[in-house]
Amino acid sequence: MALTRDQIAQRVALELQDGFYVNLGIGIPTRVANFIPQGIDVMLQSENGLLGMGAFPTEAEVDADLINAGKQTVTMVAGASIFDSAESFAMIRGGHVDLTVLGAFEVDVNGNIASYMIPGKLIKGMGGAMDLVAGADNIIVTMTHASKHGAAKLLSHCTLPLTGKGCIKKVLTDLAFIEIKAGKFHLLERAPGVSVDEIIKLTQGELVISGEIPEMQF
Amino acid sequence: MALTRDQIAQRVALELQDGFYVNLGIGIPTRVANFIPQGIDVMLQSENGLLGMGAFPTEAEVDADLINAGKQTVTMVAGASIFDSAESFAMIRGGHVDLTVLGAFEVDVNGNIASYMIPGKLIKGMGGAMDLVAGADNIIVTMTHASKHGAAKLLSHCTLPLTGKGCIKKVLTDLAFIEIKAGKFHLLERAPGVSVDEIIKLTQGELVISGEIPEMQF
Amino acid sequence: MSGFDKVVHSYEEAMAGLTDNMTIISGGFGLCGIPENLISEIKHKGTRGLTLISNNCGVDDFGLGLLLPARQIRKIIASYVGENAEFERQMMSGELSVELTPQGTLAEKMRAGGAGIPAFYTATGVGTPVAEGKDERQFNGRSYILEEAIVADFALVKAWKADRYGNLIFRKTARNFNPLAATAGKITVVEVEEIVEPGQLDPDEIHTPGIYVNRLIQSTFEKRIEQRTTRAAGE
Amino acid sequence: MSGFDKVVHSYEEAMAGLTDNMTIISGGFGLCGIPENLISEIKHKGTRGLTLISNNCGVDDFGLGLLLPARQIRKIIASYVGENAEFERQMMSGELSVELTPQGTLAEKMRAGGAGIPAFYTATGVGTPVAEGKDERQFNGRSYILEEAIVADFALVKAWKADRYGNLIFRKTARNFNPLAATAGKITVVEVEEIVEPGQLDPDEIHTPGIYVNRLIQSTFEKRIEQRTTRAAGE
Repeated sequence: MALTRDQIAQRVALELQDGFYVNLGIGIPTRVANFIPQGIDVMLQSENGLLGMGAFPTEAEVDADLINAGKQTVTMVAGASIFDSAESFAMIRGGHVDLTVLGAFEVDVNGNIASYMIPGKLIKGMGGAMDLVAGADNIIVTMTHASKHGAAKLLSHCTLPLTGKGCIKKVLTDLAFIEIKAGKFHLLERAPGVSVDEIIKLTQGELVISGEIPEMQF
Repeated sequence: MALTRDQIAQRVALELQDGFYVNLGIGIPTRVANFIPQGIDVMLQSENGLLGMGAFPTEAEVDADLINAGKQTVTMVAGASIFDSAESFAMIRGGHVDLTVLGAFEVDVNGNIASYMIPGKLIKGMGGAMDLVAGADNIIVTMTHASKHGAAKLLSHCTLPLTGKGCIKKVLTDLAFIEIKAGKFHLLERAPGVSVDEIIKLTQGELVISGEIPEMQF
Repeated sequence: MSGFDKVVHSYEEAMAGLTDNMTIISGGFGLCGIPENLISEIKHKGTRGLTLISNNCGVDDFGLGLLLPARQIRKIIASYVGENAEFERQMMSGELSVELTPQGTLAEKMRAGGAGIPAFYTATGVGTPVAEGKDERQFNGRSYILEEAIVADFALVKAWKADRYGNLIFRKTARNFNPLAATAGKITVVEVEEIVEPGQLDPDEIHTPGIYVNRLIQSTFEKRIEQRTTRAAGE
Repeated sequence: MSGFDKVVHSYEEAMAGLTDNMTIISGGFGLCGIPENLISEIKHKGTRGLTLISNNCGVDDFGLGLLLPARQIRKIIASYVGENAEFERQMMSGELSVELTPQGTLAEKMRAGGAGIPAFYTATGVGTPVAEGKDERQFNGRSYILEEAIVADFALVKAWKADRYGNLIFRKTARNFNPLAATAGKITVVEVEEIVEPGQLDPDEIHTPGIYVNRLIQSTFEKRIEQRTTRAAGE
């Protein structure tokens, strides 16, 4: 069975380590915050200028001056700090954020990522995504393994305009957890009940299967 | 009569305008603060990270955490602000300081300035001087017109390693107030009792004398 | 210290000197921390042909979006321009020129403009459409592109508190691009919720020193929320 | 949030991992805001062959000058190195290598190192000995030189207050290079006068977010004054 959006988030959350500063993109990545394992604390960075993002506010707590990068009202945890956008991206570009999780349209065997623009469709802009992928050493891309119509998104070469070049090492899809190294995809784990063959069929870029591929544990 | 150090400072102070943000170098420039004309307010920038430098402290006010760029204990005026060294030089380099006053060993007809290094002698470093001369549009150099031995310091070409290239437009010496434009010195004013001939004799770079040269007024 | 009193008393005075075809940098992220009354004044003034540099362009009926219906904006440099139907229409029809710039690069370009740094290298955008036409160079085995600084005729800033000398304090994430915008305007105009006397702000707590500020006006703000997201009180 | 507790309880622990021939960035201007106890710990440890990046190098018997007698410093990058007899002796004899860097360029190089900017252009130093060997380029008709970023194995920082997560507040001009140093160390070690619990510092007033800080230690400081200059009480 393909993972649900929440299961993808849950599996990503297992990659968190105590003391990690983490930037979570919009969509599935945001949900990772709901599955932080017991005994582990992370601090969420929001690129509009907040380190230590908390839960959504109660009605009484809503503050127009306190939003996240998705423009949602949020709160701050104890120990949070506020800074301007240049400082926020100094943090990101300088490699100080331990883990970045974000979505994508396509990823390829060379670690290229396309996530912000489909030519001919409406272009809304890259926001902070190009800075995030260029700045982080440790990125997990979350996406569905293939389109609804079965078109592969894990490719030998991205077809869409890139968000970043050679910067992605880990991809978690609804079917598989994949590592990218030396110009190839490497299958690390498969979703419970999903066969290796099924994953191979829906992956266009070269996929290395080394030994028995375990099912994901949650 | 050649101007005293305090008279040089006093003449420089007449160039101040109400609302000027000013950086005063060590030595004679520092004394400019003692001669600010009535009805004019300026704010002093100290490049170690203070805008709104006040008087020296009383014994009771001395604070080891509050010094100026000359490492002297100082105070702050109401409306002062504190910032880090990168912000301080962003301010300077970005041209936000209205007037910079600093000393020099040599200045030449092309607006070059040498002020930090005499080869063979002890080299202490340029501190913030290179940033200040590169950043300010409006700089007044204060120095003695010639050495004790009568060697000119206003030259056709600086002989010492430069602090900045083509950045000086005004020089106030103990003998004269000089403007630099189009590759020449222009005599604007002379010190009271000092003759034009005397100034010509002690100036090595081309000096333009245009009409009657007035004596400085204080 | 009258020479340092930056306070003006009308929006007309605040935006005096703004003329057609000028360049404007605006602080704000989404609708958070935007100089909403200064924007309204530009709408009211009817200035046209503007080049706007701002992370976003507001929504249809609030923020910088207000300058769209009368086609006051000729070009915008931004990182994200969704949530605005009239914007999309003008962009698709070619009436509005849009230059997309990564958010961190945009922030750094403003800072560089204010700081006298004409250009800097960054890895952001290497190998993407953003790199087109830009110098590329290796440092320590990695590729970087050269990005140039931005300055503008006017910078519009929203702060929380200020003293009369223009020393500014921002509040929470309404800070965002505002301190950077403040440094990069030939004329920097700031609107604030409260103006106090010099000496009332702790010098250690000032985010933007008054040296960057030319005009200061006190006002009230709607502070519209784009995505009001809440949890139940007991959660 | 134990993973974010940066507090260590000994100077040995604070400087653990520092070995010969490493690079160190230190905050401080003159003797103001210097990490005096961290420096003493390095003297005590006897680490040698160090490359030091700091605006100044202390005086003979205080601050970074303490590392000179046992010849622990191989090279220093600084903007001003006066007021130190042993320093002069080692520099003149060639035992100590000195790279003079303009103060503003030094600050910006540290900031760039922390911010992932590998290099930037500046007008500072054009046409001077500082420009030798550096790329020169024109922007808008003016010449600029290319300066590269600085990072170090260790960054030593002196702050005033911190919370356990390493969020820092500096006091008056003791701020100087410290926030920049904090961003540019592979391991950033901070000593402070007071450590409070997370939540006790206003998020809007934090100068350095804890993300830059690896180790934090509370101590007392001599805070020696280099130029004690006073006026009479009545003046």
